[in-house]
Amino acid sequence: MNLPVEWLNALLGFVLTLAIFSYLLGDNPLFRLTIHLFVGVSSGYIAAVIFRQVWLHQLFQPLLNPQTDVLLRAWLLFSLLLAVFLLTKISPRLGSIGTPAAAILSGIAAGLMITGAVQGTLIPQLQATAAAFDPSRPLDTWLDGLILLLGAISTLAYFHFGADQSLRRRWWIRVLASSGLIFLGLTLGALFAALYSSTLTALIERLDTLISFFLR
Amino acid sequence: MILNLISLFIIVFAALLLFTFRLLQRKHAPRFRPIPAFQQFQRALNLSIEEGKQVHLSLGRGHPLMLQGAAGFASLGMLRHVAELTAAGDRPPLVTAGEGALILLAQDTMQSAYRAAMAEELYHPLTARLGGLSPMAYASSLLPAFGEKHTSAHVLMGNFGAEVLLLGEAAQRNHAFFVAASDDLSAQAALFTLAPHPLFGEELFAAGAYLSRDPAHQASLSVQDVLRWLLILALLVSPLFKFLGVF
Amino acid sequence: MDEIICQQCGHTNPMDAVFCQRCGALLPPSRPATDQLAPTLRAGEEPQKKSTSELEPLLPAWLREMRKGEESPPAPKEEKSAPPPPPSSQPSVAPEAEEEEIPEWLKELGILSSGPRKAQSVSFSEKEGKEEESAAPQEGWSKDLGPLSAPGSVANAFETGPSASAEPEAEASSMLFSADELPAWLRGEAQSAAPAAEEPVPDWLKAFAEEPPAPAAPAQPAVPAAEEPVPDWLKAFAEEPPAPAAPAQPAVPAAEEPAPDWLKAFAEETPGTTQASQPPSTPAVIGTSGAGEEDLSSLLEMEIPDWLAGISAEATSSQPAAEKTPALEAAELPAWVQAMRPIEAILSSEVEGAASLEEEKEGPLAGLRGVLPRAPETLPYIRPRTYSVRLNVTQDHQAHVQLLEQLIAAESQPRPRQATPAQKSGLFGYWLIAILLLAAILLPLFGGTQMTAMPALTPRGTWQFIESFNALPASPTILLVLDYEMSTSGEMEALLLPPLRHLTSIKQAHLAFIALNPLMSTMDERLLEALHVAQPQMPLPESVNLGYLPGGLSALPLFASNPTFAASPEARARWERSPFQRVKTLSDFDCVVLVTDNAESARLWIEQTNSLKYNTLLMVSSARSAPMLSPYFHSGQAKGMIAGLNDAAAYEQMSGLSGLARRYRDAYSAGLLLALGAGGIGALWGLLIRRNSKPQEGA
Amino acid sequence: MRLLAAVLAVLVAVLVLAGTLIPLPALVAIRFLLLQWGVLLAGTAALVGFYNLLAVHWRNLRKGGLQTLYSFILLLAALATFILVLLFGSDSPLIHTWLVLGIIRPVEASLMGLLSITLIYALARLTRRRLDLLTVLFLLSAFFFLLAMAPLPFQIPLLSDFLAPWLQNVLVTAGARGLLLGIALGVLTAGLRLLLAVDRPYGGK
Repeated sequence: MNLPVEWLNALLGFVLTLAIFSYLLGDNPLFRLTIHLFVGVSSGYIAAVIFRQVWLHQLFQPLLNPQTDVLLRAWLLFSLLLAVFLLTKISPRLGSIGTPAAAILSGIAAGLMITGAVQGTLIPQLQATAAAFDPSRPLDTWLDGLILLLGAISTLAYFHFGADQSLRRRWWIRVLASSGLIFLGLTLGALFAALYSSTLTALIERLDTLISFFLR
Repeated sequence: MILNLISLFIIVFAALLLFTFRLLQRKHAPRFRPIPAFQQFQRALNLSIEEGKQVHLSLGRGHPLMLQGAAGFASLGMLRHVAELTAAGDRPPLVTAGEGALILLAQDTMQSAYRAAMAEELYHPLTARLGGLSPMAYASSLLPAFGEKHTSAHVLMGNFGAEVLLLGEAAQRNHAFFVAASDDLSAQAALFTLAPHPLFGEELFAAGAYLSRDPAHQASLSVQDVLRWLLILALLVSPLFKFLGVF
Repeated sequence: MDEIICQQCGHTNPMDAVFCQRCGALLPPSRPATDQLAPTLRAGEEPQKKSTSELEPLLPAWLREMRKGEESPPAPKEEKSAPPPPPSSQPSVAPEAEEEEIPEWLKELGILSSGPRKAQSVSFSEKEGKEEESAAPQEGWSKDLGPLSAPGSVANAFETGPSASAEPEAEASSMLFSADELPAWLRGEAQSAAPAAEEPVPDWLKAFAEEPPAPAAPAQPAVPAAEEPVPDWLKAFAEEPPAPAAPAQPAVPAAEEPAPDWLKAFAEETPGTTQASQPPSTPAVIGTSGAGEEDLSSLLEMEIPDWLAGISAEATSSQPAAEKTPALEAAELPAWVQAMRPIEAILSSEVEGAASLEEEKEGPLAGLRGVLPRAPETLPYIRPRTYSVRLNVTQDHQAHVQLLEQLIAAESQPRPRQATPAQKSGLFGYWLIAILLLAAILLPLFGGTQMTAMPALTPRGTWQFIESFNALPASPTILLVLDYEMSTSGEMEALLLPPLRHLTSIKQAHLAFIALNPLMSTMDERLLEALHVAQPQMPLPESVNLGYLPGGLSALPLFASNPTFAASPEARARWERSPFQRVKTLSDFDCVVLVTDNAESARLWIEQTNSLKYNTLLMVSSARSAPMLSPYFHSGQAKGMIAGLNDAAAYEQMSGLSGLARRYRDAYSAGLLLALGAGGIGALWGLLIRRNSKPQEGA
Repeated sequence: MRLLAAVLAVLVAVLVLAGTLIPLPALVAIRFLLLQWGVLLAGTAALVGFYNLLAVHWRNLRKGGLQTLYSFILLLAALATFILVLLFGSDSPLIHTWLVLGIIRPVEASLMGLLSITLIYALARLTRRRLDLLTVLFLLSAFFFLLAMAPLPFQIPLLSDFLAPWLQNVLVTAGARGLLLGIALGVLTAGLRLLLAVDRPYGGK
């Protein structure tokens, strides 16, 4: 019993992989069919997982639990109401009811974005740049730190948007930006190679699976 | 605690700066360096309106509650501009996203843009569509759109990962105009090789100021420049902080 | 220019076309002035400004002087110099103007219909606007009366009249009267107006454009006429039987509007001028539609009644406001002023309606034509004029116009069709690369080759990863954060299996899985299954799946303070029964392993939970996110790091295991080298093509 | 309604910020509750998006031709999966084996694999598309790291053991840090525009 299931499963994967690889020859009905099947299954799966995780586990279960505190229950009911408001967005007529809920979501996003940018990136990266200049560290880290500092500064300067009347940036910004260009080019090249490495591994894994299916 | 205070100071300072710049720039519009991708985008937009064709706008898959959500919000600003321009056109723009919240906000944005263009009756909620809920599902669901003859320009701005390559490659296969920007660095590296006019780094966030010429967005971009130099200054003195033991 | 470009759809039409062949819109005459003006005129759009300063030097000297004269003196002075009513003002300009050479455009006037004349009316209103701005930008309507009475302006207004009133006919014939038919004075006047028309938007209009509120009411009336050469309603209007053709009528509103102050003075001071002005006005009347000069003379000769002298700036200035709020006006103004309003409003362009206007038979307005609206239905058509000045063409718009012109020009040029061969060669290259890559991967995989050497040195990250695992206490609680997409699961499993095998073989570890991606919520099963396949003899570690953490960044603090935040009730129950029960917060885990292919979310995970001071944070990173994450390892925030297949191979070698990293290694190497080779050859090929194409371009 | 929405958004953003930066217990508690709302609303938004997907393809059913078939397949797959997962849970062996490992994983991984071909092809054509200093540096860097990553039958001294890690940890990190800082500035100003209600994607300007 177990073997046919495994075999059928592997066959399904094999067929779908071939259908996707058929895109190499160009867009074709088999590819499109596979894509639609995939989009349907993945979206349905994710929607259901989210529904279970958010609505069932975090709303309905505590609400239906008799041990839940009254205050918490009221809060949950209020949250439920808010979520239902947002759900009305599916209707063009009732959609405006959901606007406050969408606004709350945007507000939370704004708060998280701002704190995330400042506390998650700006300050930590500043600290990391400064860390190389720790007096207790050896001299070669200082040299690396200097290069890091120059790279970060010049790359930042590269993106300066303001310009004068002739739509050119000031000469010293241009000079700094051109050194930023060097760092940018090197970084993008390295990221490209790394990305290729990842996609290559995915391709190897897929082809390995196909071979395993044949050798089975 | 001290980091919280520094963060608070930065945020309040930046907010005040934005407010001040917005007031100042009502009189004097700032100038920005030209970015070819935006010029091409504007051109493609005008062309598609002229030809009565559709513009496909992809807002990415930035989760609203992640940092990547910012890219989605930035692309919503751009959507507003495009929707206003194309509201009375022959074909409404096709808007796609890989995240439910983005679709929801895109619908609101489009509706208000149509309202502003006095064409609210032409608005249909399904012009903003969810491609799929996973990145690959999203990207692959868009592939058929790249073969559509009536779509003349594809604008992919927002949070995309490596999957954006699929879309760029599809655009090239179909000889369609496309401009793409992502806040993801891997995607930027990939797009550098594919896009005719690549956009890097924070240029994605400048889309609103460059395209809509909205004073608020221009002020925001100017603030970004001011903050940039303050940050550079902070980077320069950061070794000193290290010596002093602040960090 | 032998083609006319439609302003509606951009279609190129033959010179003689009256309507666009594509969209049916009425085409403008092929005059430069209209070419530049008309395209920007469209109802409902915002005014645009256009810089025409560069055209300034092209103006005839006399016009520049005249303009200076018009612009520089303050309004009162103009009023003094311009007391004569419109017709009489023309001779005062004409003698000078006649001495100038007749411009080309005037010779061509015969082929023009209403276009150029409308342009004149536009320029007229522009002047008005300018005056308005220079004198008193916000004071509105009454101040504008001054400029109106300036000789050129009034004459313009007058000149606009006949041409506009003749539009219905003009639509058919496209020609009203030739330059030859023009009386001398009119030619002179036309000359004076023409340069202004040829210069689409003078500098002063730019300034004018920058002041949105001011142009709203008085400055704009003429523009809709220019935009829609012959509106439908006007056609219908002209066809109405009772409407007598009375082209001289336009003079009435023109005179009526500036009248209050200067007309009275004029009547008292220079009555002779009025009479002298009559004969010149007659030819115009005849030339257009032959209405009686009596109308004019009766108007001009009549004694100005007291009530007319009493019309103060106050009354007139209230009218623009009244246009906005008719109800208010109705309450405040006498009925006859209300009756005058539309006529004043249509001053410059609504003379088209003159043909249908009736002469008043009694009352103080006796003898005046069209003072009172004949039918209420004409009113709605007046409204759009109040916001339709649209000559404010910015540099952006000019750039767009240029772009459009270039596009149209480019469209008409034949281009060699090279797309198909390029596409074929492109696809050929794509297929070639695909075949080579597939072959490069399949051969080592099929052959099971092991040609490549294993890493000679273990990377520092991998080494420290192993060390960190070795340093864990007995029966450690380990959290595996699955933060990767399904698409990279192949790579991530190859990277994660060696440490998992290491864990189970050495320690009796307890694993908890949390997924940051819904598709990963059940991947713990897949990993454990792979682990079981890799070493079937070893018992699987005890594990709990904490589910998928919804809500992105916002859920992180929630999870950090309560790791079972997202878990199902069953998982929670199992959690409580396992050694995990002592784990209350994220920092209680002995070790957290972040398995990620997403540099951004991994970065945030590290930054946001940094303050929790975990016991040990380790990273398993996809190759693509490694460049962004390695600084966190080097800064010490992560104790160890496995990044990419090479590190996994080093791990396997270090632990004496054989796994996927070793199996994939040759194919991986071949794929990378193929990319290097193909990329290098492609780059050189591209350079070569560029080098060859440059001389060709030069030739 | 729109004004109310703007006020709500600003208020919520300020509360989240305050709860993060000012360690007053009340503010922290409010932030905690708001974050719970965030989780709930983001999840609900995903469900609204899912409905949107279904609605679009429901409409496509009338298009005729192959598109009807595609849309039908998608609708069927989506609804069936949704109901099955809802009923049995995502960790049910049936769902895990057939839907996740049988359909989702092969397709996702294959699409990812396809990208490697696209990447090589794009790299090979880069100089034909564009040739400037940035392109040259990009190519040099990409080639260097491809070589450094490639396992070879022999070892190139210092290349993958010393030079590549150093370059990655210093030069690449420097550029990446500049990029990240710049993006953070963009995120900060985008967030501030929301905070100050300059951008109101929820219905206003």
